[in-house]
Amino acid sequence: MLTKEQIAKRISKEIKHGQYINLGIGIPTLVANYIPSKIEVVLQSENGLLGIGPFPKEMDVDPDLINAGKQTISIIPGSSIFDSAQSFAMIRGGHVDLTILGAMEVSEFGDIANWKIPGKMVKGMGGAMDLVSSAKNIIVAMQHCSKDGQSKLLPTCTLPITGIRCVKKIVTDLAVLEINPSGGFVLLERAPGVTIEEIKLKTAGNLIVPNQVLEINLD
Amino acid sequence: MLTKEQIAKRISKEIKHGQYINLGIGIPTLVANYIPSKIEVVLQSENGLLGIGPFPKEMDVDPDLINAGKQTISIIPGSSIFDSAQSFAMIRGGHVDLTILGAMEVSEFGDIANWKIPGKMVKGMGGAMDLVSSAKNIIVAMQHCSKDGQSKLLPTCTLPITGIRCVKKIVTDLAVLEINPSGGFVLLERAPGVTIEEIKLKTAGNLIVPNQVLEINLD
Amino acid sequence: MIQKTVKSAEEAVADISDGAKLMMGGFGLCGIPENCIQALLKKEVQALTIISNNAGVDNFGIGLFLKKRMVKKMISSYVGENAEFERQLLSGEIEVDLVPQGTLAERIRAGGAGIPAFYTPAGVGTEVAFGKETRTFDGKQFLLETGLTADFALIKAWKGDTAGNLIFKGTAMNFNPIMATAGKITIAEVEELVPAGGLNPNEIHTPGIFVQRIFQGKGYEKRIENRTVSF
Amino acid sequence: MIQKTVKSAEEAVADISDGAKLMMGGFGLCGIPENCIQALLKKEVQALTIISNNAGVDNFGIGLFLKKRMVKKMISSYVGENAEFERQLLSGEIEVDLVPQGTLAERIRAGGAGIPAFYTPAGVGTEVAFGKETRTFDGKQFLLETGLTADFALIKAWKGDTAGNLIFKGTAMNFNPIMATAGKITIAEVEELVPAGGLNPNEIHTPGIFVQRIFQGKGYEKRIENRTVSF
Repeated sequence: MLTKEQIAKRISKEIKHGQYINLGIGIPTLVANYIPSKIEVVLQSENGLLGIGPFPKEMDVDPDLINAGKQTISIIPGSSIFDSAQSFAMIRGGHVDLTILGAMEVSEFGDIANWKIPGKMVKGMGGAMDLVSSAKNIIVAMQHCSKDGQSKLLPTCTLPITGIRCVKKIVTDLAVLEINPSGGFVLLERAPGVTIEEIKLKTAGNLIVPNQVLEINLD
Repeated sequence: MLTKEQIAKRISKEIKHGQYINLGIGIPTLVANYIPSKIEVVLQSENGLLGIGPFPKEMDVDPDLINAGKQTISIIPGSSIFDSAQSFAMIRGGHVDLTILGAMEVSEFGDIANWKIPGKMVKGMGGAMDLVSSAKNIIVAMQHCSKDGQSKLLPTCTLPITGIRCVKKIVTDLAVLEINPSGGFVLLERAPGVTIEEIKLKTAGNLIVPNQVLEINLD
Repeated sequence: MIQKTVKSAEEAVADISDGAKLMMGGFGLCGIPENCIQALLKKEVQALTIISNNAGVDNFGIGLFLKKRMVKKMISSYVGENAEFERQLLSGEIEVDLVPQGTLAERIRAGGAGIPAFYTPAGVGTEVAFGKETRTFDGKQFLLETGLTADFALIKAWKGDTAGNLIFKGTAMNFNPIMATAGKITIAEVEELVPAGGLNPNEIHTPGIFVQRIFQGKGYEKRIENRTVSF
Repeated sequence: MIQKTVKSAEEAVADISDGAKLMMGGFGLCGIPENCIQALLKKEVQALTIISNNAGVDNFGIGLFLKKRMVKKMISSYVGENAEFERQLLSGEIEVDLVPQGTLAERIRAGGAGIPAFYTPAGVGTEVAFGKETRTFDGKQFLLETGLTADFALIKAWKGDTAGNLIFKGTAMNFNPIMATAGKITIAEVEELVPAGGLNPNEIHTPGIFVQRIFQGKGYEKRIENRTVSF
């Protein structure tokens, strides 16, 4: 089983030189820590920044510089500031190459639910609906099962959805999976110490198991 | 009969303190010369400037500072620069208070034609269609008749129109007229030395003559 | 140059009354109009409709309006971080219209730009699409969304001049410039107010035409929601 | 930071070929990409579709393309000041799509911003409305207009950095920033190219994400169409 940090590390291997990337709140934010320094990418924050840097030193904290998770941040040389309309013009216009975000549920057709639990949670969708309806490539980072043990990889989402047929890949604590265009979770890699049987058991949606399933490589 | 300069001067009296104004090419551009210094207004140029100043001294000419007529200009303190989308956002959004422009024809319902003569002239509408469809107040500056003596104030426009039911007031070399909301040119003022009879003769559209018609005051 | 200066936040908001529809700049607590918020709290106006990306936190920003029950309806994209809000919402004391953040931004820009409606892919196939026209362009589905305007837009900039021109700093920009365009009356508070001509025309983010009133704010707290540092 | 620098205009336009759809920044001759225009003239590409507010003058700017018969179609708002253009148009050698200037600007912005279509009042009741959907919002009529994109956007900025960030100067800004967002490949030429980090992030007009290639231009003529001076 992978820790949150290891999920982030595995996702970092999907990143290619020259990409503009939007990282969601939670595990996706951790991905930034594992991008190799020789790969140059630019992180977009939908509140109006291209070029997110590391968290600042205490003395450099600037309340006028935050990310979309409202965390204080620094900026890197070559960064730029813009308003919210311009920010989503970038996202909607397909200029952001990769979106990595968390989810409460993913369906075997790539639908995603991550913004609402009826009667319980009403925080809102923030920028997630814009991101998933527009991004060229969407990777979901999440636990394979919820805290009470229910699979989060489903035939269809039970929660109100954020977007339809948009997720391309999912990295969980148990596995790396790809959405099959005609439906189904294709098992690409399994976490060290996790059997295919366990993944089958914990995947409520249709799991497609190819002949070869590699172990996730975290080096 | 008024000269072009006198038409411009008469129109300048329509301008109120605090207005943002777009001046078209030709006579409208001359209006800027007659705005009293105690009345503060800001002139917008649709190529991306608020705060047009006088034409520059020879030594101050900057090819990167032109108005919509492609004339070199200066800018006044407090001016701002923006792109073409933002410029027409201002115009379309109703932020510009007054538009003054030239016309080839105006109909008695306030339709205006000023962008095309089929088979003869194909210069294009520039920003005129955006301006006339959005401005709160539109004043037309033009000669009462064309060079071959035809009235330019018509029952309906014969040329392809630029916008419908948008002109509020017309200042010509002969008269100041207002568009009656249910149709017709209301004669408000006549130029010095011009009789109501002459204006009637030279107005092809329905001319409404009130009991009192003042002489245009150019002081 | 047309002068837009008013003396104080109190003077700026004097004609905001019960039932007004307000846009308020800021993302979380970053770039919010702190002085106008204080002045409105003192006035205790009621039944406000507030268009703002977030709803502040329990004890700061718009959260203070919620505590005083000044808000009838929120139009926002994300309203977490606020227990009192969640309580009022679940109990039905407050209406909320949740709008995808990019759609919210674009609707505000459209409102200011005289665009009555536009198509966007965000929300297709979700609850957000209920009751909205769906239309296909080039094989992809989009929703029709309408422009938004407000009686007043309350925004916060870094620098401004007496002609109403504004410059923002860092991510405190966010929704402020677009809201400036969409208020029938736009009130800007700035950290530093200079005479017209004191700002470089090429560096201005919000041209003065969009701003009806401007004043120099004071005592900015700039609270931080998630202070996160590296060592 | 991702590096966008190319060595020259020739390298930047190397893959622009016959039949390409180009956006070209500038208003009249102000803020036009002079170096890219020269490089394309040398290549003598054919059958171009050009989206540009104007068509240059007889002997400068896009007018030079027209002289060499490189243009199949122009999409513009105003094409006066160009006798050769008028000749080609009246003789049917060139197609022209005349679009109201604000609609042209908004269509380009929409194309770059993933908005497939929007409603605008410009052109209602005129020839421009032929074949277009008309729709009433709040008692006023509007036309449906679609977003525009291009294979390449050729733009000119004042300063730029190696990450593709751009700053414009004066009214040479005009259509350049919006076209930057709407090119599949955007090529920016700048008067001064600095390393990434050399520009103030708050002063950047076009974020580097929109620019795929950038180079420092040379020998700018900056011709003036109507030199008008006061004494």
